Amino acid sequence: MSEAILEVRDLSKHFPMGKSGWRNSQQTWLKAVDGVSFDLHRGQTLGLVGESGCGKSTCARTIVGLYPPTSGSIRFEGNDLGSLSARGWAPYRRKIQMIFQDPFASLDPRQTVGSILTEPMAIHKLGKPRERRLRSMQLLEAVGLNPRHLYRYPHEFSGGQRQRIGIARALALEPEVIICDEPVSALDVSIQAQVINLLGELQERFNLAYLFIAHDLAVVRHICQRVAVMYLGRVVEVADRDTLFANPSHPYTRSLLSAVPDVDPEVESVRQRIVLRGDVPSPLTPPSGCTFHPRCPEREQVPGDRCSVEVPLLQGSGSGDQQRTCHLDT
Amino acid sequence: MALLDVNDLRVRFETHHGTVRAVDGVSFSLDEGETLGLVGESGSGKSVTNLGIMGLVPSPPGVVEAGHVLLEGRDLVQMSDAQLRSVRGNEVSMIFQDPMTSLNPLLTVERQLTEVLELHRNMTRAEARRAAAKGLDEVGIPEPERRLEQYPHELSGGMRQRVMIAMGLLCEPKLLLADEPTTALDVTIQAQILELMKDLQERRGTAIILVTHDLGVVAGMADRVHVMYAGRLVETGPIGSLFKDPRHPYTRGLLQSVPRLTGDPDVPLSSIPGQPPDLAALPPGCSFAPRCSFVQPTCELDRPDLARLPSDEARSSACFENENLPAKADQ
Amino acid sequence: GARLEPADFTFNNGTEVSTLDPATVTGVPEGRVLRAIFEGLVVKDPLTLAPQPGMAASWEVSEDGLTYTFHMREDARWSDGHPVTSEDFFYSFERFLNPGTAAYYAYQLWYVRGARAYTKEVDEDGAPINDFSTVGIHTEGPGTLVIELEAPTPFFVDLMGFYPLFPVSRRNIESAQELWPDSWEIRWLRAENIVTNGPYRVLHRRVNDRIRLVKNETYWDADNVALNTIDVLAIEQDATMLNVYLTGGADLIDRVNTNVVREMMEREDFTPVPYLGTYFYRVNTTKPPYDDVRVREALSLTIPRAQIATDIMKMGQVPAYGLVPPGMPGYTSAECRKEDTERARALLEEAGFPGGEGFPAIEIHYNTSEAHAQIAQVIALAWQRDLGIRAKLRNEEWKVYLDTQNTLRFDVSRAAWIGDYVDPNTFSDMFVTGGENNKTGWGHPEYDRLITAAAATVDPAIRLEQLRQAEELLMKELPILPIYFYVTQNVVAPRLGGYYENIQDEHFPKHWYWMDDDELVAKRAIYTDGKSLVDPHGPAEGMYSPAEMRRRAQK
Amino acid sequence: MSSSNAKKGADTRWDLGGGDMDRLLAEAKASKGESLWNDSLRRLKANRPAWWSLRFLGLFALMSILAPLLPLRSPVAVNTASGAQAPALVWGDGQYMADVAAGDDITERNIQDSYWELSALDKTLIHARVGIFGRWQTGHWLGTDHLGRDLLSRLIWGSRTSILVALAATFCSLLIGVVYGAFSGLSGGRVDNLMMRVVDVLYSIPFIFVVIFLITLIGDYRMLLEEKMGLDREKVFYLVIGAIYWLTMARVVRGQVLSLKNSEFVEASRVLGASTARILFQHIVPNVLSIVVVYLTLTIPSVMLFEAFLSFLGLGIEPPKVSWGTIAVEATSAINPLRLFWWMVVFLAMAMGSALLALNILGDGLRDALDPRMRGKD
Amino acid sequence: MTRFLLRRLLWFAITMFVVMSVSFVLMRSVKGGPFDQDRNVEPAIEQNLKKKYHLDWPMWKQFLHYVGPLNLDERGLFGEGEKSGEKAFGGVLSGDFGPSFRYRDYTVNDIIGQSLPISALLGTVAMMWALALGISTGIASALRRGSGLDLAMRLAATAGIALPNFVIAGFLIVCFVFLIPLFPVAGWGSIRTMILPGFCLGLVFAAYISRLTRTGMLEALSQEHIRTAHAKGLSPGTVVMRHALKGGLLPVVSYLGPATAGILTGSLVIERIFFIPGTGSHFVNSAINRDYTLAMGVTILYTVLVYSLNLVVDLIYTLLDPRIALEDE
Ligand SMILES: Nc1ncnc2c1ncn2[C@@H]1O[C@H](COP(=O)(O)OP(=O)(O)OP(=O)(O)O)[C@@H](O)[C@H]1O
Ligand SMILES: Nc1ncnc2c1ncn2[C@@H]1O[C@H](COP(=O)(O)OP(=O)(O)OP(=O)(O)O)[C@@H](O)[C@H]1O
Ligand SMILES: [Mg+2]
Ligand SMILES: [Mg+2]
Repeated sequence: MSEAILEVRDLSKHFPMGKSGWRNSQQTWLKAVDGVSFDLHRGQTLGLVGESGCGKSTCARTIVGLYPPTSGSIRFEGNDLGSLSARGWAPYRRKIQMIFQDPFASLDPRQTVGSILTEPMAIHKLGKPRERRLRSMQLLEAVGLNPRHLYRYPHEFSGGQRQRIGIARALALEPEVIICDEPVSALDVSIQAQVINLLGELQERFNLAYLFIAHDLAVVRHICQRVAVMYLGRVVEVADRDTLFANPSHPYTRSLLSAVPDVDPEVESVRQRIVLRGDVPSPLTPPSGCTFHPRCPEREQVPGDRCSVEVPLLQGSGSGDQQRTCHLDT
Repeated sequence: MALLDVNDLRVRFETHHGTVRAVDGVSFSLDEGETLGLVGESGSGKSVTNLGIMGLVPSPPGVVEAGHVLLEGRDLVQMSDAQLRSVRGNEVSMIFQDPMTSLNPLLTVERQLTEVLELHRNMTRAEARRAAAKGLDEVGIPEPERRLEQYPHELSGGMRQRVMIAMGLLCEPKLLLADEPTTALDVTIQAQILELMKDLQERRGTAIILVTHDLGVVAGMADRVHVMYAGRLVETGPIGSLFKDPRHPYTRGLLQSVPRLTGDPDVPLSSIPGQPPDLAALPPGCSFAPRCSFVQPTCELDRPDLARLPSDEARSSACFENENLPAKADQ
Repeated sequence: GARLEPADFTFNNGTEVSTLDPATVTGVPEGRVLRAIFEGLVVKDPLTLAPQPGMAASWEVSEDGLTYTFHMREDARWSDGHPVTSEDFFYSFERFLNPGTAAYYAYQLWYVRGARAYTKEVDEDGAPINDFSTVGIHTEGPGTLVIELEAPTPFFVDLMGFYPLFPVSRRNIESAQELWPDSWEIRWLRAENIVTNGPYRVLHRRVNDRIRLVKNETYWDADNVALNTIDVLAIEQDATMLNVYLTGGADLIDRVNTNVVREMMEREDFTPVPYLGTYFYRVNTTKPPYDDVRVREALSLTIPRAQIATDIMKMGQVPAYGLVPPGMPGYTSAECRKEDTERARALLEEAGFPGGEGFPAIEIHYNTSEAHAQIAQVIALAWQRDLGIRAKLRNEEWKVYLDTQNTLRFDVSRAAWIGDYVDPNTFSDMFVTGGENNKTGWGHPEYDRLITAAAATVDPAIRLEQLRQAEELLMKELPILPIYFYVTQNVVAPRLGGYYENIQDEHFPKHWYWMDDDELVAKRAIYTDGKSLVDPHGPAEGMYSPAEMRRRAQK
Repeated sequence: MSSSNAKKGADTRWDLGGGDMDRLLAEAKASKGESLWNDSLRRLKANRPAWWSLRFLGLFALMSILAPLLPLRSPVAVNTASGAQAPALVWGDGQYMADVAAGDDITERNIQDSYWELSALDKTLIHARVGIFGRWQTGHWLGTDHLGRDLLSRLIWGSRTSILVALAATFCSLLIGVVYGAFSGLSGGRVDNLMMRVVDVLYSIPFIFVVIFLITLIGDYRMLLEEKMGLDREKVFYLVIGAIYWLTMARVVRGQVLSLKNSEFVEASRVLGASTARILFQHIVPNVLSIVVVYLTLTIPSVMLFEAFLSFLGLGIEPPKVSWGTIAVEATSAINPLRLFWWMVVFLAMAMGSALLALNILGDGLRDALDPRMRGKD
Repeated sequence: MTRFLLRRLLWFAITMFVVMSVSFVLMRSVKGGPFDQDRNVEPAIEQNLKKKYHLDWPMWKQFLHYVGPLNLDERGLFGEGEKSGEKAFGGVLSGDFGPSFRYRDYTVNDIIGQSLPISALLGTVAMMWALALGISTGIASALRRGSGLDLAMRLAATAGIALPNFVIAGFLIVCFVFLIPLFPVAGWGSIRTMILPGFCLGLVFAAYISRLTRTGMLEALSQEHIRTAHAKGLSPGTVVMRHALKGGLLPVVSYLGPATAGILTGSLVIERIFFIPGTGSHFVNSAINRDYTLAMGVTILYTVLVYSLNLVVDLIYTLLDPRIALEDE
């Protein structure tokens, strides 16, 4: 396996919560990301899945420097990004890009698609204006949009179309690492396939690394080589794609996989789901011990109240470099 | 009589770049307790169709050109504003696609949830609050009481989406228009919410129009599927047969693009070649023709109408080559 | 506070008074109030302004005109009931002259022997070096006040009716000093504390609003005071005071905007009379080319005085060709040359500026006021047209304008002077060399000589002739360019009786009363001059003093 | 990656396969390319009322710039004998300049007498006017003021000052206010805090001191200022107004920036590596521009009022120069119960009202034009 | 919250100090003094006056004396210490603003104490009416965008902003005092005296508020969540009042701070025309009269007003917009 281009170690991001300060004066912290570690290798896609609100986007935003990390390190080619100033970041901007989750908010309503796409090139002084324009037309085509739409404004596009503009923007700089925050969830499947293929193709040709956040496990399975599963701000399982899908070792992963719907109505009607009990806990008051324990269907198999007391560590389990945080015996 | 009867709905947008025919003659009907999956290209007019039913097409630039939307025989397009208001949110409710901007950032979740109940169910504030908390609980939001006091920006994207869903379900409407209700959610929550919608449907006989890109969800939820392309319905039919044997080339392409847990991950996903059409400058013939692998000369001259399939009365498709398409298995 | 009932009579004072302490007042508005609440040794006749007995029942002047002896009125009382004695005047004059009081008008008593030195000579802390016994003021028992002068001063008795020389109550001040050691200077003047000796006392005050006066029952002549309450308003805006007057909110207002004069002149309640004031331009004689008398005369010769008086001021102002306004008994003003454009051009050419060629742009300074601006524009146009001089207008904010005048940083500056008393001297002595109010840089030994000589002259005829010669010199030299003489601008409710327009525009609330309808009709029959009748204000049955009521009852 | 593509498509490493450059080029030509500005202009044109307002204002500006060219009476020619005259439909007379200047010719001197110091351009225009209209001048179409000066002429000449004042305030608001506010909001933290406190201090110092101070100051150094630096009281006056009127704008802009800078599109731009300046001018400024325009349309009338207020206190423009403010002040006594000189107020009100309403509509139109989402709405 | 307030307080202190010193220096550098008069007096008398009020001191000493941390003068500003034997003037820090130079029978505290309640009442009347009129017309105009009603209201608003209020007041007086005698022409006291001045004073603000409301409402109504509200079947009224108004009024709220300070202090013209003994006239007159102490007093008052009103506005803002955090300041 190639070198790790991005190493994330013990990354935490806590948000202060005493915000509406004059109602409750006590400062509480929301641990959106709490000690997340993973490696991202050149030419590899790491999938990041997990339920909504578990901290995936926060993780992504911290990596690209939009939030200063509370603790932990983010190393890009060995250099710590977490401590960089805005100026220090400059050389890395071309190399690390991000596709934003929200296609509505992440496009400047007063810029045409053309200027949205030429902006990154202008920032990094790539090419002449005319070349930039041509390039942005190419980009539009690559993400399945009509190059004629160059002079339209974001609000004139449907959600999926906007998402693709966001993707094209991230591609414009030809980065080495792209943090993709649910880049295809708003797309219809054919476009989704197109984009996924494009991403895969680019990866192959230019040895890109993706951190790919998604809900759709089938998509994740298609594009990712490794998958990390998050739950309440922590990674509960990391494994190779095949291992994870064939042999999920964390109870949460298992339930997740069982919930994926299938297109075939017949398959779908007989699919067995592992239904999780209880409520999704709040990140403000996470459960003690293993944060998943109140909902864990397999908790009974762990003797005593170990699950509710002891925090399980991320450790190897089963085959290869599959790791999980669970007290269950393998 | 069908619960909802949409007849030749046409919506266009007058823009600087020309007239965008976002919905171009869509007709369908829906029975009580039925779920209709609406799928299709992004930008093909699914959301606008829903807005058209609700009478919420932004105007200007949007114009509802023609058509009838009959809810239990009453035409929503012709209704007075006051009548329409008693229908909206009560008999028909809508879950919007974008949770961030669809919630009012300045009001608490509680206020946004309870006002529907107060309006349509004549509940008191306290009752409404209890009902709202229950609603949040049902969509899987922990600590609903606490969340009620929060503002939208304090919730994660998924939670906001669930708040939107809870809002749509609170009044137990006869017809629920769900515009990509679970896109932002993870599969476990998605499953929970779909479960909830099914449950409601069983209890109340609610009819659902489910717009989604996740064909898996459609497979699990819908009784019938309508496929849209460039503002028109290109294929309709019961879920089972349509997914098994799609008769429109676009539907085919769509289904083939779906990534599956069981598929070979290393084979690139198949996708439909070419670009989606520009709605402001549609080609004269079949709008899918430029991308169609079965294209015939007539396709580029004439526009095929949605017609029943001779082979299956329950299905229709808008393709000249319907019957000539090779069986799916052959591909 | 509680709402006040409308007063019997309301007049507008034009601005808020700066203080009610007679010693430290300066302006005309203060005088109007002080005349109602205090009374000096003498009072003035409301019509002729001749001195009449006030707090002093009688007085004598020594042969040499240097010693004045005032005999106090027996029944004079302060509003707190205590008698007014010569002691009170002694105290008040001492306080007035004391440098620590910083009385603005202190120089008015400098005619008194030793007074000037007493005020001027101060030590480090600002306390007087001289003892007050060096000043020629002393009492001979509670009933007699003796004042010795430096030189004979024919108008000295008139001066005793001048409001800065009104007495204050020693008890009033001293008890305040005891009660409020750190704020007595303000406290003794509070409406609830101030003790007065005039026909009225102060009931209530609010800044920029009104002073409510009520009849002082302890006043010696209270029997002849008709109005029980008087409100003094502080309206500054011309339009507002007129509106208030027209709606009956005020019965007397002190000025009228020139822009409505045409309409006001038609009304019976507006009858301007000559007033002891002159409007003129100062010329900076220290600055070339204005140091050249020919230039000054050229300027004077081209001022369109008649146009200003009749078309701009419109109230019957008289074009002025001299400094001293008409109406000084026994005095005829010396006059400068009347308008003559030809001569003006010739003079200017003689001075080296043919057709205005080479003449620097002349700046006309004035302080903010519409009338000043209008006059300046007319004059500027005239100078431009007739002399070919470029004229610019310089409008300055009041205090800056004063500073500009004092420091002689102007070419030509608008000015005015109101006489303090009816004597040419109040105008003439302004222009002695280095006088504080000269402000032109002009000085002439002959002029100074004439003024000094007049001050030492006892014979009124000779004295007036000396003053006239001085004025003649002034009008030849023209350090000032006279423009017009003032008129009074009061608008008075027709029913008001006991009110007379006079040359000093001084009025005495003591004599005011409301006429009843009969008297009003009778008055109108004599005075209207074909003017239109207006709402007379006031009660139809009139309001008369107790004495008058008795008199009428007897009739 | 083909070499031809490398030449055409920027210095890119990736070949995205959208290869057919000629087709793209053709497409690029076919589609109408517009910047936000062009686009806004087009939208503005489409907005009928706004476009008419713009024309009206343009015409208005032209009229006041070309005031010397119009056959107006002299704005300073007094006729005290006649006093205030009501509007009369008298076509005009051939008296131009005769009522002010002594001589008959249109000499430098006479021009000066009929006006005040005029710029070379204005003088040329006056000569041109005499060339065109000869001695003909309009009658008192809008009546005269108390000194008998022609109101029409004063209104038109006065609009010059008012326009200048408005321009000064606009300029300062835009230049200082927007940049200052945006920079402050964008910097955040201590810098922001400090910058806003400076604004607070400036806010709290009563402007009247500043005005009086400056006016006396120039009184002292008048010679120096006027002769050496060409700064007369009027120019200083504009400076003062500018110095006072950027404060609100800075605050407003900062408030907007605070909420904008956390928006996702700004974050996206930051991730792209955009510098602060770029974010400021590319994203923030266009997004605050609409509110800026609205505030400008509020600032301009209040500046004109301020000028009137200063004239009211005698700190404004000096006669014989006119401004709408001085006309308003002179008209204060025009409204009184004794006699209504209605024309002195009504025409001024009409002029001010129509100009400002047009400005207002134009402002709204501009705001809409600058907002692509508003497309097509009203 | 407490920290926030403390920080604000600290900044307030700093700002106040800067404002005070700048105004002090500015004012005393301006030509002319409080006792300059039309007619000059002998220099000796002038000297006595200056001495009495310490105007002969160097400026720094006057400033320290004015602020009051040092009791520089055992005789006090009121002078005649030997007689009173006590310190008279405590300085601003002790809450004593000293005696007025122009209104010499009053202290600055007296003057402000007398006039501020009047201005506050007038200001409240004006503000209430400005808010009521401004907001309602603003909303109406936003809802009927482009209609004749909109145009009429904008015309009225423009007129309100553009026409100097002395002109408007003049017209109103002619109409409602002389032609139809409804109100007294001037003065202060009963409710009836407050209506016309309140109206005139509020007019400019009403016009501004109307304008801001219109803009804010248009912005708010174009938000996507408004569509959600319509989809709930809410009546247009509810949509506007509940969903759009709060957001639409945000610009108005931030305007209210300076506006309220302005309405309390900027009423000079209205006070003059309607003859109301309020605070507004002191702002300009004190400077013109070189009434140093009063001018400083009103400056301080103004700073306090601006500051506290802005604080209140900020607090209201956080109540209205939960996204804004107080700490952001
Ligand atoms: N700026 C913020 N301030 C406070 N809390 C925040 C902030 N951003 C996110 N959070 C909280 O952090 C947690 C994680 O949010 P995040 O957006 O990372 O979730 P996510 O995994 O991306 O969810 P989704 O799949 O729904 O997008 C949530 O509970 C959210 O409420
Ligand atoms: N306000 C508008 N102005 C102009 N065009 C619009 C507007 N709203 C929608 N459209 C156009 O109408 C078409 C249909 O849009 P719609 O939102 O219904 O798509 P959709 O099928 O919901 O797509 P997605 O799945 O991506 O949400 C799109 O091509 C879009 O560009
Ligand atoms: Mg997310
Ligand atoms: Mg959609």
